[in-house]
Order: sequence, then structure tokens, then C-alpha cells
Amino acid sequence: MKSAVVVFPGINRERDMMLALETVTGSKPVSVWHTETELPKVDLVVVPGGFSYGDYLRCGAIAARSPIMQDIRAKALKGLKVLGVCNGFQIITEAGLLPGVLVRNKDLRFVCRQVKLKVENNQTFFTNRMQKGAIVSCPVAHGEGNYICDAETLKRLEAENRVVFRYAEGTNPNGALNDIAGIMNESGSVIGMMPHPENMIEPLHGRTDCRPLFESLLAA
Amino acid sequence: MTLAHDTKITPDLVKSHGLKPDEYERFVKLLGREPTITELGICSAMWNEHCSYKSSKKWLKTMPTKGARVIQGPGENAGVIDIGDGDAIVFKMESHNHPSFIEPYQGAATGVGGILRDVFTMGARPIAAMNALRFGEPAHPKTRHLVAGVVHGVGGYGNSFGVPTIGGEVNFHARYNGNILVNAMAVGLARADSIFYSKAKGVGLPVVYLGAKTGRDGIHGATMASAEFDDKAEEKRPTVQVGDPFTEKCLLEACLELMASGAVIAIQDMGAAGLTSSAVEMGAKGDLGIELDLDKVPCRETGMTAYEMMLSESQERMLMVLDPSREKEAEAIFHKWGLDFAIVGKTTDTLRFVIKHKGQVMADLPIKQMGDEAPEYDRPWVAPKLQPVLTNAPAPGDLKAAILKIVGSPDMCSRRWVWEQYDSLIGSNTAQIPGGDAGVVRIRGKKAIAVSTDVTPRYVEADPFEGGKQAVAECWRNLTATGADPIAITDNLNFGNPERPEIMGQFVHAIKGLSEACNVLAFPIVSGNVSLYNETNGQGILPTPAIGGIGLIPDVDLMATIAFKNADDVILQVGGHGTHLGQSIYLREVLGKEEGAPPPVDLALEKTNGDFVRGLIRAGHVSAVHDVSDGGLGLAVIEMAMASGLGASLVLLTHEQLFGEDQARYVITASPAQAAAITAAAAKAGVALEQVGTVTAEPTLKIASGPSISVADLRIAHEGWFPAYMSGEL
Amino acid sequence: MKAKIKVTLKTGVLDPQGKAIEGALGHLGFDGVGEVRQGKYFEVELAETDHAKAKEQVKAMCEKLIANTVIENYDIELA
Amino acid sequence: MKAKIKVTLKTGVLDPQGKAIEGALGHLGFDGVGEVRQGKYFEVELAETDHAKAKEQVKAMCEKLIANTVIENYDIELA
Ligand SMILES: Nc1ncnc2c1ncn2[C@@H]1O[C@H](COP(=O)(O)OP(=O)(O)O)[C@@H](O)[C@H]1O
Ligand SMILES: [Mg+2]
Repeated sequence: MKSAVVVFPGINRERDMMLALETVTGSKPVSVWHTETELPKVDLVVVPGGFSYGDYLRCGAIAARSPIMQDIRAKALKGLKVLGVCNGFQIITEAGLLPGVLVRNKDLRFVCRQVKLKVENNQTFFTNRMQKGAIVSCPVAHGEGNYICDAETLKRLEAENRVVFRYAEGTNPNGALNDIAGIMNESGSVIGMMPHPENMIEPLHGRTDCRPLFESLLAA
Repeated sequence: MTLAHDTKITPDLVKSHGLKPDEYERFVKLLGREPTITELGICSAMWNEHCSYKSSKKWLKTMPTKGARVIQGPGENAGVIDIGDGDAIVFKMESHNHPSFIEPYQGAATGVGGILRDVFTMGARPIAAMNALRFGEPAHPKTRHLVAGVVHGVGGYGNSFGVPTIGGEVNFHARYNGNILVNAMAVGLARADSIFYSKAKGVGLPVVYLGAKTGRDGIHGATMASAEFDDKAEEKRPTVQVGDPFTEKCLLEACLELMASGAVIAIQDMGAAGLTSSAVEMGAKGDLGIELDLDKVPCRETGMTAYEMMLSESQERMLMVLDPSREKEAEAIFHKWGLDFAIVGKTTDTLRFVIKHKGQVMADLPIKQMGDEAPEYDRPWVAPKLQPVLTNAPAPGDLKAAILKIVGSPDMCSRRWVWEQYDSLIGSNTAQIPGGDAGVVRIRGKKAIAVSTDVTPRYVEADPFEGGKQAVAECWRNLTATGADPIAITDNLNFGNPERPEIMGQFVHAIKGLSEACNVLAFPIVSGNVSLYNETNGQGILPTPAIGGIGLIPDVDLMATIAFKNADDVILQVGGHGTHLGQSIYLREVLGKEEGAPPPVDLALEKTNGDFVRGLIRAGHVSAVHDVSDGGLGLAVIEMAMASGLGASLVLLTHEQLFGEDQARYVITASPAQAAAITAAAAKAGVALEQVGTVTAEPTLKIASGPSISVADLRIAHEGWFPAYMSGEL
Repeated sequence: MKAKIKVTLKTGVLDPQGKAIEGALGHLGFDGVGEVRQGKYFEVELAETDHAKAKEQVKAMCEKLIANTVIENYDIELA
Repeated sequence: MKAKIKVTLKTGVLDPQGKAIEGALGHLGFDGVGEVRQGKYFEVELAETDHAKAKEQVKAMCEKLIANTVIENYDIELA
């Protein structure tokens, strides 16, 4: 499985993501700088977490308009798998790859803690090794993870089974609509999520709940 | 123009620059003429307390700074220690007290930014951050706003920059009402053979300005206020430094990339007194002159004078001496990261610090004298008045109420509200998040380091010498409690006005105490910071020598944590029963008194007991470990229970035994079978050890025939105070 | 020329910051405070001297970057 | 009555956000963009109907909460 991790100035969880990808899938991802205009040939592109451009203006807004995103958008429409985590989710959403917006956490504070995630859809490239309805521990670390969208979009997301992850058991850390923690596009080629599965894959992290997510990439 | 180059130097102007008449005289003699206004500004920046350590130097020199693992002690941007396998840890702590009181968010943010820069200037990638915070009493009208702003600022900068914040301290006390303390610590990882220093080498080499543009940020307030302004004075008033973590993150990546290329000869971050102190330090250390052409300095505001450029404290900037053959390469790296890169001067063999602006020489100063030969004082001091040992502290009328009160008190309650606002996980290496005895991050493989910041200001106030010892001992103990070998420390000495002999006496005694502890525990000081004049209306803060320590864990799989692990494990106390209630939390929170001598620190005992506990951890014989500090044995056990959800059944204990804050003690748990072996080993090692209870599956704290309190109720009290206070409910 | 741009949340879009300020104003004892909405404000220096062209340019900036038109409206004033 | 409040950074105070937007506009191909400064914008509904009193009230809100007067200026408009 070949993967690429896109790096924008201010992104800071690219190492975590690369480590997780390499540890679990066994192959080292390539790093792609934001000014490049074409992706290398890969099976998966990950837009990692961090504070691209300092989260200035709006989270992900400036990164979403950088050169590499055009190629990502074009290829995602043709089925290239794209995973956006945290700031990556914000970026691909700002870029129009996913509907809705991520706004300030309800209590206006950054939050870093473990939450429980319910796997709502296990038919995706990132969840196929999970049971539907499984509940896993996963950390979040964000100030603007409050997912909102209009009623029409929400209805569609739910009806089309495009909510991939939901915060379970009252652990919603940010006030997101319907406890949404992660969603996918219509074709399932693009997934965005706020939590950081890359920080829960080995015993050092206290638990290894999110390892199967990365293992799913091998099957897909 | 604000301060024209030909501004006449008056006694008032000298005074407003914080120079005493004799200091100014010394400066004039050094020059052999009247200084220019730019020169006066440079002198005031270099010779102020913050840069010159003129009141503290004499005493700092007495502290132990050497050890087998010390690569670089005090005197550089940060200390460097060897942790084996070619790895080095670079770390330091620094205060940003005053700016944080004025503008809590930006003050704290730029404090974090400054200390991170100190660490990566030396070629290290920051891998952990800590923050030691002291606020006024909760009821003070400013406190809530300051807590909110400071915590938001610490997180705002560290989270965006991308360093895990893995611990710290928060205290409240009326003595910080007008003077909060914001001490930030950063820890970086480098290769031991590629550490970068600030000492310039080679004549005629380019001096390069890197990072963000220069504005009028932080230009000395007093100076500006008394200078002759024109009608635009309002517009030019000194501005608060604003942090830009995004630029700093880019600066980090650019610096590390450039360092790896081999083009960097010397590098120095621009911290306090910006361009002035960075240039003078590089030159003075390298026995070289520096010539700067200010026309080349990237400015973000128009019409900046030489004076302003030299004194600006704009953040996220660096100064570097570069290998001239690598200039293009260096520039390309900086432009890739969207940063300014400008050759602003060169090194010379004249030992002069020469500043040119618009073709005119604005300053021409002897560089060594500005840097290394600032005035130094032996300030008068008097031995602190000590408090008598407290002899009677009555038992509580209602033990259950007393426990709940302590558990939910501002100083003892959970700091979750604080540390959940910090990204403690970034890097994927965090093995212990805040909430335990020390933060732990993996280096690689199984090797990890533990980090802790500690000081108990009320002890230092009551007895600066014992309190100084205690700060070091507690830090050592917290590291030990994770299974780490304590290696070295950084300090942040926060005190009042050193021109008052009682304050200077506190300072001197605290340093003696710290030093003694460092010596006995083989725990040298490799970097630090002094913050004096923390005083409002003649009332100083509690003396607060914060200690930040690093310990090495060879095998992180054997790291200990505070949470109980198994029901029926035996709870053992190492170090004997508590007896000492003077200056204790119990005394303050339950009996409403702050008096008596603090607990004495027997350093030899600290070492024996700590080494014993560390041995047990490394042998895998214990299931949980917690040091005994604030609140005594009782609070230690309760914290272990709350962290696990299991309960504890304790033997009959007096209130001294429950709440005494005697030092050199730990609580450990082990299976009944292990416990027997441990007891035997303790006897052999001459370590006091007794069973004080057992871990129970039922989540309740039971004290013999006394009260029983559910862990759920303890948690409600413990977790409740901070959120309730911050939301304004208290 | 200078463009002054106000970016406001569309009606119906949740505004946690505005809500928090509303609450805080109440706690501070300000009476009669109704809804509070928080938006953004920008000032952009432009080289363009032609009013109509400047307006076009700033409009394009707002559409492409400055506002997220999914949830925000913008309002341009030139001075 | 409705108060419209603009909060802007004082001259000389670093504006990292504005700078980042300035850079991004350049990358997006907008020519002739000079300095960009970002501020905040608030709309506050008021029960007060007296113009002068409302102005006083909003000024107090700005001083106490809405603006950080150490680094920000504010500008009130009543409608
Ligand atoms: N400002 C802070 N930032 C991060 N963590 C903090 C902060 N203040 C306290 N903590 C964490 O809360 C826990 C309890 O703090 P403290 O009671 O000072 O510990 P100890 O007594 O072991 O030194 C520690 O893990 C500490 O790191
Ligand atoms: Mg401890």
C-alpha cells in the first residue's frame, strides 16, 4: 500500500501520521510539499493534523487553496482515497471535498482528551477491519472540531450512511451535530475525521484501539 | 522621529533607562565620551537585571553545574545533557511574569515561544513543554481572567507550534495577587555531536537575520514614556509582543534544515533585548566585533529608528553567523518556509559593536564590556527569620469533611481543566500525560525521559534554605516515582526586590538550599533564569525557585504510574509515618493557618529511599508508585485511587500520619507475595517501610473504623473546583 | 484604496463565540442585551484606484478566500 | 437598537492572521494587495432605545469585555 502525506506550513502531526502508517502498514509514506502540483502515484493521500497557516482566517482555509489541493481534488473525484485527520479534515472540507464546516468547540476551549468513537460504517477503506457499532477509544486534540452543516446535508449524510464515526456515550467534546466525529463523501473515496487515531496504535499510547483502522488500509 | 540621534542625554533619560548614576558613570568612562541615545538604549538593555544578572550572578556561580552527563551547563541558550546512544537533551525554563500580568494570553504565549526558541536554537527539536503557574487568590477580582488568559495562551502557542505539554504546576496564593508567575519550560532532543552554540567564530563572516520582521514590539515602556515624543506619541507607544506560533513552527523547521546542511557557524535567538543582546552575546563570546547595518533589517513598520530596532522585542527572530559559501542554500531554505532572510552585518576583529543606519554610525561600543563585563553587585542580605516548629495542630472534628475539603481545594484539586487545553499527545511519544508524578516521553525504542517541575513556595517563605532543598528533592522524587534516574535540572528563581536585604536573604538561602540538594542528589543545574522585582506595593511574592528536572528511563515498559492496578494489592509506605504539620496543606485548608517551620529535608534519606523505590520499579516488583508531598499520605493514596477507580482500605492512622508532609516518602503497591519480599529488602537496605492498607475492588476509601468515602464523591470534589471556579460559579 | 470587509455568519448558523459573549455580558450586569453575533473584519490595502475594478477584485477575494460562503456573508466598503 | 462594533488591532501590534491572509491572496494571484489587517466585528441587540445611553452602555461593554484595550481599538456604530 503506497501512501503520501501532504505537508503544509504549520502542519505538525505529519510525523505522527507517517509513523502510524509505517508501523501498521509496513511501508513508509512519501511526504508531499504543498507547493507541488502533482501527487506521486499512490493508493492513499493523507492530509494530517496541525495548524496549517496557524489556523489563521479559518482552520484549513488557506491550505485548502494551495496548489497541491487542486490535484488532490481532481484525483479524489476519480476515486483516489483521501483521509483528512483533524486539521486535515478541516482542510479537505474547506476545499469542498466534504460538505459542512468545522467551527469552534462549543465551550470555546481547545480540548485534548480520550473520547469513545462508535464505528457507524464499517464498509470504508479506513474501517473495514472493524465491527459495525464497535466502540473504540481515541484521543482528540482540537479547538475547532464542532461539525455543522445544513439540515438537508445532515439528512443526506445520515440517510446515505456517510457518518463514519460518532462520539459515543456522551463523550462529544465539541458540540458537533449528531455527535459526528467523521464523515465520508458520496463515493466513499474521501474520509475526514477530527480524532487522532494515529496517536492510539501502540502500547506506549496506553491502548491500541485504533490500530485496526490502519490495518483496514491494507485490505482496501 | 521619536528619539533623534542627537537627543541630549539627561539624568532623567538615564534614570528612565533603569541605569543608576554610578552605572551610567561607568558606562561613560568605558566609552570615554557621552553615549548616543542608541548607545544608551543598548547599555540599558544589556545591563538591566534581566540580561546581566547583576544581583544574582555572584550567587549563581556557587551552584553545582557539573556532572558526568552534562554537555553544556549554564551560559548558553539552554543546558545540554547526555542521555546515551549519542542522544542529548536540551532544556531550560524561563519566566514571562510581567508581560503575562499585562496581557495574559500574549504574555504566556510569547513566554512559551521564547523558551521553545532557546531550545531549538541549539539544534534540538522540542519534544516536551511544561508550565509552572502561580496566580493570586481565587477571590481576587483579576485571578479568573488571568488564569483563563494564561492557560489559553500557553495552549494557543504550544499546540499550534506542535509540542506536547506534559505537565506543570498551578498554585494560588494572595501573595501573587499583583504579580503572577508564568514559568515555561521546554525540552528538546538533539544529537550530542551536533549541538549549536552562540559563540561566533571567524572574522568577516556574514551575520544573518532570520525569521519574522521587526516591529516596535515590547520596546521598553519606561524609556518611551519619558522620551520626547512628537504629536504622534500615542501611535508610537510601546506595544505588547504578539506571538505567532505559525511563524515559529516554520522557523523551527527552517533552522533544523539549515543546521543539518552544515552552513551554521553560530546561532542565537532574539529574546529579551532582541537584536542587541543576540549580537552582543555572539560577539562577546567569540571574542569578535560585530558590525550591523540597520538598513538591511527587515522591518514591518515604517520609520523605525536605530534605537527602536535595537531594542525591539519582536518575536520569532534569530541571528546567525553563516558559512559564506552556503549563503544561497541558506536563503533558499528560509524562503521555502516563507521567512525573512537578510544579511545584516559581519563579524570583525575590532571587538567593537558598531551599528550603522542610513550611512551614519549610531553606536560604537566595546563588545566584551557590554556582554561579559556588566556591573555585578554583592547586594546586602540578612538571614531570613525562621518560624518555630509547630507543636500542636489539632485533629479535625470531622475527618471526612476535612478530606473532602482538601481534595477539592484550589491548590489540591485536579488541574484537568488546565491540561486538557494542552495537546499532550502530539509526537506520538507521550507515555505519561499530566496527572501523574511526572510527564514521560519516549526518545526511541524503549528509552524515555521523565520531566517534572516543582517548588513549594510556602515552604521557601517559611525557611528559604529548607524550602530550596525541598524543591530540588521533590523534583527528584517525582522523577524517581516513575522509575527514572534523575539527571539534571533547570531552575527559574522568582523573587521580590533584591535591593531589600530580606529578599536578598531569601534568595541567598534558597540558592544554598538548592545547591546542597543538587550536590547530595548528584542533580546538577544546567540552565536557568532569574526573575527579580516581583513585587507590588512593597509586598514581594512568595519566594518561588521553580525547579524543572529531567530523568532517564531506560525501559519505558517498566515505567511506574500512580494509578492502583489490582484489587488486593498491598499499600506500602516508604520512608516512615508522617509527623510534620507545619506549613502543611492540612494546616492551611482545615485549620486555616499558615505557620510553623516547613518539613526538614534529609537529603541522604531522600537518596536512600528514592534509590530503593527506583530499584523496585526497575525490577518490576511494584504495581503503582506515588510520591508523598502536599497533603501527605492521605492525599497520595486518594490520588492513586481516583486515578484508577479502585478503592483503598487503610489502617488506623492519626491525622499527623494522614496529612503530615514529612519528606523522602513514597506510597507503593505490590501483590501480597511481592510485598513480603519488598519488606525484607527494605529491612536489609535500612529503609523504613510499613503496610498502611490494601487496594480494594470496591471504589471506596476506608480508614479503619473511621469514615468511608466513595471514590466517586472524592472525584466530584477533586474534579469540581476548577471548572466551577472558571465558569464563575464560585 | 482601502477595502473594509465585514464577514458575518449567515442567519441560523450557530455562533458559539457570540453566545459566550452574550452570556458574559449578562454576568457583568449589562441589562437588556439581546442576541450577540460575532463576525470578522478586514482591512485590505489595494493598489487599484478604480472603484469598480477594486470592488470586483475584493469581491473575488471574498469568494475565493476571505469568506466561507457556505456559512458566511460578506459586505465590502471601499474607502 | 443594534450596535455594530468593529474591533481592530492598534497600529504597530503584530497581526499574524492579517499577514497570513496577505500571503495567501498573493499566492492566489491577486495583484497589488498591500497590508491586510484582521479584526473582529460584533452585532449586539440592545433593549435600550435612547441613543446616548446605548452608546455609553456599548462603550462600557467594549472596555470591559469585547475589546482587549491593551492591544485593540474599537469603533461603535448604532443602528
Ligand atoms: N500548568 C500545568 N500544566 C500541565 N500540567 C499541570 C499543570 N499544573 C499541574 N499539572 C499536572 O497536574 C498534576 C498534579 O500536579 P502537582 O500536584 O503539582 O504534582 P506533584 O505534587 O506530583 O508535583 C501533575 O501531573 C502536573 O504535571
Ligand atoms: Mg508528585
